[in-house]
Amino acid sequence: MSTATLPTSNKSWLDRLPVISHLRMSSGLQRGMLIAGLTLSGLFIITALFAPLIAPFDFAQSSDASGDFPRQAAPDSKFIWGTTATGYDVFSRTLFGAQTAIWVILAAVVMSLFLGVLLGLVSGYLGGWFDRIAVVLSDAIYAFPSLLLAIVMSIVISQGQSSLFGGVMAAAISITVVFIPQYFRVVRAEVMRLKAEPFVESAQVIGASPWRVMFAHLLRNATRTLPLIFTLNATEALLTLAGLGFLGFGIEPTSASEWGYDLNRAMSDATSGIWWTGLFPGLAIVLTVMGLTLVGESMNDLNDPRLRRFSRKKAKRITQSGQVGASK
Amino acid sequence: MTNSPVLNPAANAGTPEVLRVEDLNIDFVTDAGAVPAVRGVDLQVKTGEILAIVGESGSGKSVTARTALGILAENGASRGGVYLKGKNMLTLRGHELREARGRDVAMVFQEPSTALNPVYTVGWQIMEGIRAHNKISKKEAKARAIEAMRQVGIPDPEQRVDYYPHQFSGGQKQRVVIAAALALKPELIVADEPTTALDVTVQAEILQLLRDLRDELGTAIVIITHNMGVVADIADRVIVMNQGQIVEQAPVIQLFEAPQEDYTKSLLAAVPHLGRESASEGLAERPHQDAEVLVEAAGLKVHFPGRLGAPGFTAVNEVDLKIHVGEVYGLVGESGSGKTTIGRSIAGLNRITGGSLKVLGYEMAQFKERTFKPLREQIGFVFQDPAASFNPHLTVGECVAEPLAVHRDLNPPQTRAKVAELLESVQLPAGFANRYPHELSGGQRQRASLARALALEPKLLIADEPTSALDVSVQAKVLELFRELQAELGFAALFVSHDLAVVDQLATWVGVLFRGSLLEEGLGSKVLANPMHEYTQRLIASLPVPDPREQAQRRKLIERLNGS
Amino acid sequence: ADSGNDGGGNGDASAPITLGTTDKVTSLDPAGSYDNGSFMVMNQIYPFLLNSEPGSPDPSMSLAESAEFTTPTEYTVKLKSGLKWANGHDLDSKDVKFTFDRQLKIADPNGPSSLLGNVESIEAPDATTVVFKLKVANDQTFPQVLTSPVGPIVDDEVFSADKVMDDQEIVEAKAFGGQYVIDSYNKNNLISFSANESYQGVLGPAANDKAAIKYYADANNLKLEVQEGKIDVAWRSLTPTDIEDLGKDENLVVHKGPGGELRYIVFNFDSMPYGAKTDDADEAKSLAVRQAAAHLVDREAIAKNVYKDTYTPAYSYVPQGFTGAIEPLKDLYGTDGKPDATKAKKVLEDAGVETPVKLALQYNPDHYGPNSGDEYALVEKQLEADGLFVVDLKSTEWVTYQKQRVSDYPAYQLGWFPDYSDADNYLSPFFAKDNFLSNNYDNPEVDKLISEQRGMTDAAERTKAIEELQTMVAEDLSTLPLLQGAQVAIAGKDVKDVDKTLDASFKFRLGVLSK
Amino acid sequence: MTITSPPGQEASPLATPKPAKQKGGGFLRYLITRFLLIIPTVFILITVVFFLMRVTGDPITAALGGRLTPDQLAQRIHEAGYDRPILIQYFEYLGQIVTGDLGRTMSDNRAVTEVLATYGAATLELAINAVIVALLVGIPLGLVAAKFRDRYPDAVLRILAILSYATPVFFAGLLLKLVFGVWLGWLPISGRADWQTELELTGLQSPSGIYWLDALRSGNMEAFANVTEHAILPALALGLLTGGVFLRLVRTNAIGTLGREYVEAGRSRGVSEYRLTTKHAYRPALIPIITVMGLQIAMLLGGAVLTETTFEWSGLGFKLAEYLTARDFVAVQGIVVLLAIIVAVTNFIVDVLAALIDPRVRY
Ligand SMILES: Nc1ncnc2c1ncn2[C@@H]1O[C@H](COP(=O)(O)OP(=O)(O)OP(=O)(O)O)[C@@H](O)[C@H]1O
Ligand SMILES: Nc1ncnc2c1ncn2[C@@H]1O[C@H](COP(=O)(O)OP(=O)(O)OP(=O)(O)O)[C@@H](O)[C@H]1O
Ligand SMILES: [Mg+2]
Ligand SMILES: [Mg+2]
Ligand code: NI
Repeated sequence: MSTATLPTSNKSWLDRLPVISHLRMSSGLQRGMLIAGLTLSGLFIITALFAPLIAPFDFAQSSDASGDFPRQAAPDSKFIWGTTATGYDVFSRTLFGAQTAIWVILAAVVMSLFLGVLLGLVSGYLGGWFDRIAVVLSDAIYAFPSLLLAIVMSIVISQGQSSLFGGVMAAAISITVVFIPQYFRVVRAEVMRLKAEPFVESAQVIGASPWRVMFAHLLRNATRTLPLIFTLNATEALLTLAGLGFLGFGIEPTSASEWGYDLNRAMSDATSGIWWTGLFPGLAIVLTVMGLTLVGESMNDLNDPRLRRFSRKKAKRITQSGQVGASK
Repeated sequence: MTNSPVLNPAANAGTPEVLRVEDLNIDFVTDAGAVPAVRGVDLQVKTGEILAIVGESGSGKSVTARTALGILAENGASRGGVYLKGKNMLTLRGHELREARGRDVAMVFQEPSTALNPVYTVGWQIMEGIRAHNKISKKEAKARAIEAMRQVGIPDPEQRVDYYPHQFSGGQKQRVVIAAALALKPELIVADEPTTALDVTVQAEILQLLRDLRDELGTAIVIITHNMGVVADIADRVIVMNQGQIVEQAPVIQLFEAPQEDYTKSLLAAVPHLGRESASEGLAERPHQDAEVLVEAAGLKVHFPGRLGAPGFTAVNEVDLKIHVGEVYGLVGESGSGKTTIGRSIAGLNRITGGSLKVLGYEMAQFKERTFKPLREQIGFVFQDPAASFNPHLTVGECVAEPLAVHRDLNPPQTRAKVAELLESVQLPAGFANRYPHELSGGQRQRASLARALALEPKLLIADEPTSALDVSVQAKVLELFRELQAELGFAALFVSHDLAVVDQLATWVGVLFRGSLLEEGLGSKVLANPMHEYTQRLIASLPVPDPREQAQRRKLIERLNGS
Repeated sequence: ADSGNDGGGNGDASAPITLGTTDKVTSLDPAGSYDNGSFMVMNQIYPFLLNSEPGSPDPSMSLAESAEFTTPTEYTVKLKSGLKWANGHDLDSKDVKFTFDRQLKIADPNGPSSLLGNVESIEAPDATTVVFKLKVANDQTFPQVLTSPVGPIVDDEVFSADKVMDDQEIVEAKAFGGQYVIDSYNKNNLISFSANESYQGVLGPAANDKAAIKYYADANNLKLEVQEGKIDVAWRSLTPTDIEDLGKDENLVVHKGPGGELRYIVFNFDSMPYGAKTDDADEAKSLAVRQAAAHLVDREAIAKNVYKDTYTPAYSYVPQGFTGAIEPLKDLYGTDGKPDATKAKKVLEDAGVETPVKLALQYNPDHYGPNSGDEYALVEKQLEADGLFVVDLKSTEWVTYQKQRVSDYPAYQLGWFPDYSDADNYLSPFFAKDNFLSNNYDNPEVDKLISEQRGMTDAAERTKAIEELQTMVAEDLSTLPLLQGAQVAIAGKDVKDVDKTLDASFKFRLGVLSK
Repeated sequence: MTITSPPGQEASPLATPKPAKQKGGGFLRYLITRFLLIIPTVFILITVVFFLMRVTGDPITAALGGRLTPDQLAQRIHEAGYDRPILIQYFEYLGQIVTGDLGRTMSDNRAVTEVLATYGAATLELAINAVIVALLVGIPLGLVAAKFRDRYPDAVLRILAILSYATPVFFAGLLLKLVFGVWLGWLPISGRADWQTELELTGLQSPSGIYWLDALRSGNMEAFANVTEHAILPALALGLLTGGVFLRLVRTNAIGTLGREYVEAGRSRGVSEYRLTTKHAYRPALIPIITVMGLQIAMLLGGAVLTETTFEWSGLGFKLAEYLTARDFVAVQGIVVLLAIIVAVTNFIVDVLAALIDPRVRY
């Protein structure tokens, strides 16, 4: 895309927020998908925020006043999604899993966003040997299977420690390292494109310093597509976290609840006919990733005029109702 | 062929009509709500007639014309009737619609490079249309494709039929597109700005081709353009559109000589006319030639290296020129001749690779951003596309204040006052400072851009096609403003344009650039009236003037030139 | 290569037996590996001087005709005569001397050469005689050492004297002398065996002509394949859930045997609460803390809830089934093996320990099976149940764990699998001075008795000493034993004699199985 | 992405440009330049992984079952040379690699090159199977979705594509295993073949390691059937994941090209919508698709780790996870070197392919 779609700023700030503005301009099936995505993502965020309130038990609780919890009990009225081999309540663990996931996603994406954007900006604008090295490095990392890199990173970072913060940070940092090249590439490419745009050149001919050009002019323009990458990366972060957990490089069950780890532990349950320990964390991953992906994809479609779509029906309806003359 | 449009028999009544549009209304749904694009349009096209539709950007020309093919964007809805040989293209569906497309009506697009699929050979694309309508063998289809290519004047069509689009020049690509349209011998060709993307010299050839087609095959042509010169050159009848409605319809001579509507009159008045209002009218020698030299190029060379081992490209080659204090230097030349590159080199946006270029005494061969920076406040720059030259996230006020922020140490109220003053000088209300660039019209944006360039009262202004993105009426106003400001502030300017008439209006001293070399220099009136170089002659002859009678004369001239 | 896989053929000795396992092979060279997976294969393909017959943990003569202490520091082994390797080479005393010299010379970091710590030199005076010169006299564990991972005898004409051999080279040279030879070797994926005609050891000819070992990375897949009958026996590391589930399958039989694996909590006497290097060091209080913990842990609950009884409660330092094993902790702590909070409270109060006691406890999630997390979550709960302890539970991955456990962890999980089936192997590595635990436990009496019992030639006397040792350590609580592992094999109904090999020698012998 | 024709001679009145065949000597030069770019990528990855792995701890501590005192441990690390300055070890390693010697694995004492050959073939087989599934699923369905965009077929396909992406391979694997392996009992759930078949195939003369190829060569149809049975679930799990990505990719790019003027031009010539989709939109869309697919190879390899682990497909990814746990950095580095080369070479091939497909690229 070479023409920027400009924000229509005579609308209220609320309407200009990324997601809301997208919702307003969507229609038909596209709107349906966006709404489905928003609902799932909203559910995920609410669950994460209020897990301690909603969940009947703690994530690593295997007994209460009335005694030890049953093990691998099928869903019933007390344990609505059953219990695990350790006697943890699957429902509570699944809810708390959202909390862990969101921490990791936020930490990872925010860190990689910050570093990736900064590096991309400087590297793309200033060029030179720094740029060349950064590009080769990021290309190499980008090309390498991200999960493997995350595993190596998680070993390096955590040195095997398991505390909640340590575990979450280790996972987050491993994912960060993997993602930096993505932001770097996007921002750098955008900066390279914008560098040739007349408005940047007009700042240059005025004599603005490189820093001024980068931060006053390029930053906002180059980060236009980031909300989209943000959601897409959030899904990737979640999947990477689950992959780490599944392979046993993640967070321990007593420090936090993590879906991938629970799924791993549920493998043998599932083949023994105990379906509930694996199904719910698995579904949680699937639905969350779907929700975020739907939001991301819809935003992508709506951002790109080539992909944005108005139904002919709607056009017909409007012409026929004659409301056209009224609108400005 | 010398038949004048006036005498064209097709223009007479009685010939069968190919296309009839009745009460056409089209609306689009967009983010901002519904957009009415066409309102109650009625028109007819007869066999062998060339109908020109003119009007400013967004007036609904393209949308109207495309309905003749039954093409309408997904978000559009139409009412009314578009009858092509009696069939209503608005209601035709599926197979019948496909039958009509190509066979009865064909389309020629503005950008030949995007209208051709880059990954297939041109022959494939021409044949495809043929085979979609006729059950014939590949070989036969190919023969017909070659024939069509020959018809549009592509040399060696037997070989070139297997070339890919990128292997053709822009003009040839447009010929291929026309060949594809011709292949099925349709009765109507819709040509949407078929020459806008081309240089004037090529434009003249394409227009000639269209005219020949009409004469030889009797094809009706609807040509859309906003160039009045093109209209004068080719049209039999003209429709003027404004805001989705037809303002006026008339035979071409009548329209130019006796326009009825005010809108048409103002439109015609705004069109620059070569040789009228020349800035160097009556001058005998170069004014300001004794004044201080601001820019001096000697043997200037700019070479762009190729990528991944590809050969590079020399955009500017051995150019010598001088710009004196207070002088407006006009630089003309066709696309890719290096005009912009020279302008950018002066502003330090390009490195020069050879020769010498002194800007305000600074040798650009030893360019260092740090040492050049102090000089920047004496140089202003106006870009071609005003929309792109403003940071979309800053208000107009902030953009205009940018040079002040960099070079002057003003407090906010002072800045605000200065910005208001600047906006006023370009005749914009001070309140515009708080708007965002996209909330201004094109002309207003270009004024703001001028304000920014002049904020530090530069000695030198570089204006790179500052009006080519604007509609003629707007262009006229901006040019007028430019002239006034130049007279008032007395800055020297390098004025770059491919429009000879515009350059002549503004610049006293004009240079003609061709493939990176400066062919000739001189007083505007001299160079344009009496070109020395053959290329310049051809350039000027190719430029259609907005006057049908005069243009008919000029066409003879060009034919003679071509014949020689 | 058409293996005898043409269906039917029930009951005939040539029906191949397939064993599935998750225990990987590090190296087929005895000098290059020291782990269960490798040793299991070695047991099938290499001869031993002494080996344990199915059903017994005690060494019997295998290649040896006789083996005894001819002087207190000389252990003399006489070989049977006319022994051959599968490749036709002679198997004589030169091979034996070569084998042990080589172990000592290579001393590979991954190898078991440390087990030969007591060997000064080896001599081969004639073709059938080998003399081991020992540093410590009358070492009663030495015969056991010869059955241990350091014991497989290798072919001196094939093996290199100073380098660990590549598995493939060994297979190609057919340097086998055990019950089986390897026909095809696809490392850690599939090994196929056929019976070794020339084997003359104590195990006798294999009950089947052909056998195979298929390797799995994931116990769950192992479980599914045995369930589907694709393999005959599933061996080790199935999860408790899997075992329970397979037990319900009527085509399968769950076989359990005694286990040599012991799991315990190690206390660091310096850094544990009131430890010698803490600010408020107090030996009595620190002992009280350990005792209170011993009173509080509910081993039965752990065994049942976490391991579904695939582990049994351990009340001793020597696993049950070993000569000399007693259960001193059952009497000393809790009530009848059950936790007893009142006793715990009392012992703390008596020592004047402030409650709750803060205890930092570490476990490892990746070395002792995936259930460690559950196990220690339960331990934490049990210790905290009555408000006497506040446990700070953490886990660390194995590599870091190993580095840090000695210096950084006040109390931590550890497991032990014996090198050979002698009670000493559970005592000296832990409670002698400067043991590998390095937990600063130092009881001179214990130390003295440990070195004495090794040299006791009178078996009854030695058993008594071992019993006494267990009680002494149980009082000091250098470590707190929790569980003893059982050996579990799941086999198809048609597989015979699985139980025969599940004995306290912990050697899985393919050769006894048949269909 | 905008594909603009490269700057060059545009129309000129004085001389008609001589469009000549552009390919020729320049292409070789392009090939070589592009090929040389592989080297830094591989080098960087080796370096990064080398240093990362050394930080993670040494393999000796990892391998020993906690039986040694700290002093003994230190002694053994010293003997193995892992306490020397890291730079010396690094250059030593580089020197080794250059001679083609990747060392021996520490945890199971095998030549790394042998490990790569054995397991590389398995991964290759899985990757081929998965890519076939992915292409079969992704491209036609992507075109269908683009054609019917924002109508029901599109919505359904997109949801399916997103679902396939959102479902982690191991969860999909679990479900597939449960349904087809445990409940229906139709397909085997782990391994690359039954052990009998495997025995036979590895016993062949110079086996390629790609089982279906070996089975075909041996002419044993039973073995071939067995191998195929085993390949289905892993290929589906990984292929569907990748297929979902391909579908979205094809859809987006096809929509992009469907909106282009040349498609409109085709339409104006009366070309049918089917042909517009399959010919006009598809080919140009293929160029960016191929480029992005090249990048997907990295994702595929990442997915292979999980797929191989779930289905016990003894390939490189499976081994890599094992060696990582064992901190066997000699093995890990070896595998990484190979993966890096694979990725770099794939991207090279993809670039060359894209250049060949796109007639506009001039060399
Ligand atoms: N697909 C579309 N969606 C929304 N609005 C559209 C669409 N196509 C055209 N319009 C609007 O319809 C009006 C007429 O457009 P049209 O393309 O016919 O203008 P035009 O006269 O051809 O202008 P130009 O000279 O710039 O080509 C414009 O306001 C334009 O913005
Ligand atoms: N950065 C660049 N790299 C390579 N070639 C370039 C670059 N900038 C310009 N060129 C080439 O140099 C030539 C001159 O370009 P320039 O922009 O100066 O032309 P122009 O006369 O301004 O044309 P137009 O009227 O189309 O604006 C063109 O052929 C162009 O393709
Ligand atoms: Mg138009
Ligand atoms: Mg230009
Ligand atoms: Ni673009």
